[in-house]
Amino acid sequence: MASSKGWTWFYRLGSPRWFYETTGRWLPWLGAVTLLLISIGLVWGLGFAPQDAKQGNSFRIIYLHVPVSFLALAGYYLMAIAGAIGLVWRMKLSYVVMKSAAPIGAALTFLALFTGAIWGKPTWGTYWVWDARITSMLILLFLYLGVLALQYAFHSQEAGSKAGAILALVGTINIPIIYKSVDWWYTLHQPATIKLTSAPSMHPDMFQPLLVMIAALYCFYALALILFTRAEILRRERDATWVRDLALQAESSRENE
Amino acid sequence: MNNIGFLAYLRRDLLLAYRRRGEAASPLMFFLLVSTLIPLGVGPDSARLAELAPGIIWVMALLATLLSTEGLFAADHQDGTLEQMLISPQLVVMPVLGKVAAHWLVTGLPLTMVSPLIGLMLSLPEIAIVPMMISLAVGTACLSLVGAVGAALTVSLRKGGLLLSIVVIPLYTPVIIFGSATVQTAIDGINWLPPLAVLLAMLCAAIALCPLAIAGALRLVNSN
Amino acid sequence: MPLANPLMVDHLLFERDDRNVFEPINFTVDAGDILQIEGANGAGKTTLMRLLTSALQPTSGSILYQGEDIRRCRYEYLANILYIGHQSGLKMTLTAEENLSWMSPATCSGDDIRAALAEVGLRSYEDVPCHNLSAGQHRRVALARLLTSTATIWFLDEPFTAIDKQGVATLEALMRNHVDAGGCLLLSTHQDLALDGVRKYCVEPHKQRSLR
Amino acid sequence: MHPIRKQRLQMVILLVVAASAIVGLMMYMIGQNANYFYTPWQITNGEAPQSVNIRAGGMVVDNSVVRSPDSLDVRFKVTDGRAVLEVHYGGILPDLFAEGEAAIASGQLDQNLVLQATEVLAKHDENYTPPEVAEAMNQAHQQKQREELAQ
Repeated sequence: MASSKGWTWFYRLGSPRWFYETTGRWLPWLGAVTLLLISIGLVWGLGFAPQDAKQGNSFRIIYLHVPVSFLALAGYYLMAIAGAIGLVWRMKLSYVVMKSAAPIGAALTFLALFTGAIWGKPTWGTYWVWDARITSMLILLFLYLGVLALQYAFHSQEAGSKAGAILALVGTINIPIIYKSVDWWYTLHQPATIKLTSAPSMHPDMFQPLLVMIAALYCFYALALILFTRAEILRRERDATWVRDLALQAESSRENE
Repeated sequence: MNNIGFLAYLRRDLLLAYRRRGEAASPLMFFLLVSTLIPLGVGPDSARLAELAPGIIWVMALLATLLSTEGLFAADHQDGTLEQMLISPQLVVMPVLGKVAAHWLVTGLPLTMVSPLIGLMLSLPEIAIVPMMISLAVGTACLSLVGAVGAALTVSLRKGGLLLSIVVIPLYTPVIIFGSATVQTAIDGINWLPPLAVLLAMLCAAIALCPLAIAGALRLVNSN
Repeated sequence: MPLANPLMVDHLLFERDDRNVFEPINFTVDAGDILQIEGANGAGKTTLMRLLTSALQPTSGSILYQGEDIRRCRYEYLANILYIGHQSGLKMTLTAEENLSWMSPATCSGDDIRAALAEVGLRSYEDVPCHNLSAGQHRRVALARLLTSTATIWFLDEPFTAIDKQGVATLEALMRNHVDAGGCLLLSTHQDLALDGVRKYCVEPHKQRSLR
Repeated sequence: MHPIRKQRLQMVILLVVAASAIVGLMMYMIGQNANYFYTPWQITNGEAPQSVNIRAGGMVVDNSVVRSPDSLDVRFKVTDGRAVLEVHYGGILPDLFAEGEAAIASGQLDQNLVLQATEVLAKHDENYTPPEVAEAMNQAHQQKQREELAQ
């Protein structure tokens, strides 16, 4: 299949079976790490990190809001890139990843909006503001839902995947435009706390648990994506021999118990 | 090798619209009718209507364009002309642009022309009439282009209309923000050229990028 | 006009939703050939036609035009083919003449178009909107493209549908003229042609699901 | 020229023209004050239009907040360090609104260059600090001021 040796890994990555078997080995470790990080992060952030001088305890929702918002946006780009890989290299696995990323991303975006609204009430005095970030997050949610709906609207799986990929790609251009278009009016939302170019504008005691939570959410995202993808692979390949063998194995091991 | 390109498709789609004048005029009628409902719903207070006018006019223009976008490629898909277009030797981008241009001439432009009438009914200040018309002309062209991407993606679906709106409305948001901002700033008596400049920039981007997305979408929809 | 080695199909496969549609397809077409594509309903005749016209992309295998893959000489290939599918490609609100002139090369004059319509038995129907014509007449308008086109390779998917006996004879004469002039023709039909020298190729539906 | 290459060239020209038009238009846009956000300094200079919805903001001046005893009306001043703007507001202020903190008011300027606000929002900054640290910083700041006064 591969023309040169250097690309074999790339094509192997495209094989759903290879993905299923390899990630099966990672899953327990990833699950354990996720659980550990989330519990450390939550206990540290909610219980031990100091209060904020102005906002008091209400700022603690940052430990959920910021990581979730991070991943909601990153997840969209991951979905669009997976779609683009599918369109260009016709790799089946990347469409499966794209399809799995959509519901996870939509849920995270909703959570980001929800936690943001809860946080907005005590700090800004309102649940909702038509500000650049909030509005573009809302549109992001709609885009996720559009990609989801479009994928399921086609009888043919392939057509649905391709249509979803094109919509996701158009959305990647649109998200910054929407952001800028609302940002044009003066924005209420604070600038990003974590900047790549300068030191964080947050006290280290508060910042460290946030970092833990971000790492935790990344692991959680990876875990969720792998689980969704595995389920989708089994669904799509239900007629393939390796899936049948897998099912028979599982059945016989259950009988042996 | 067929007689295919921008002008051929523009001319054909205009001729088709002319043959079905009644159907082609329905987005315009929709625009007029629904806009008259607003004063009946909100109340005839002219100060309040003037305040809402930019938003109302823009939302109605958006909906009217959206309604007419659904059929942009549907007929071509059913009668096989879409397939002929896709297997023509030329790049698909030019015929696509021709079709979208025809769509704008049939919906966006008439909508722009009658908008002063609605402005009058909603007691839009006179200074805002010209900015409104310019912004509508530019903005509806954007809407036609972006809507065509959605129409191409949903062309093969039997109930594509509702899905089309779900797919397209998020993409429409920047246009409506700057479109109504142009009218609003004109009402406020401030320089209304900056939002219009952004609208124009978005039109340029849409002209350059949307036909590529449309061509890709049509190809994939046709390949199943 | 005769082309050397106009079309060669090599081990062509197409998957739809991970399922191969037909067994691998291999054939060659030379100048002056008529290839009749046969196969049961659902065997993939139309799919094959659409692959050959580049409306679909093959999963594997290749289609060679004059020895070159059509993906590499796309323009030359597509400029030299004519495809008439199930759907006639007619706009019902346009007249027969408008439809034909829109679909014909820019070099075609109004007289050429009227002559072509007369040839397929539609004299005096030029100004009639297509929705006032019968199904067979729609087919005839579409087939009039055969007369205005300059393409060498014709792909006709079920061209005889809804056409009466006399029309079939006219069409067969058209095909004969085309291949005699060095063109080639691929058509899918269940009808036996009254032409000699027709080769047949049978499309076999794929027998079992591909296992990976 | 090969027809396909000609068309590709047309496409490239289209893209280049579109890109340069976008750049030009955005340059023009950025050259204008498109925010309708004005600082108190700009307002006192007469740069902001009157009877038009604008936004203005700055630090709320210490001891400037005057609440009406029998209604929600409140007056306060905001500053950008160079000029002071008076704001009138008739609604409930957000919890984070405080003297010495940043606030943004939107509304219209009257003839006396007082902003009649229809909305006041507290802008909370991106700095998060524990109260002890904030207290310490505050004390250090006051200490420094006292030292400066003593000199």
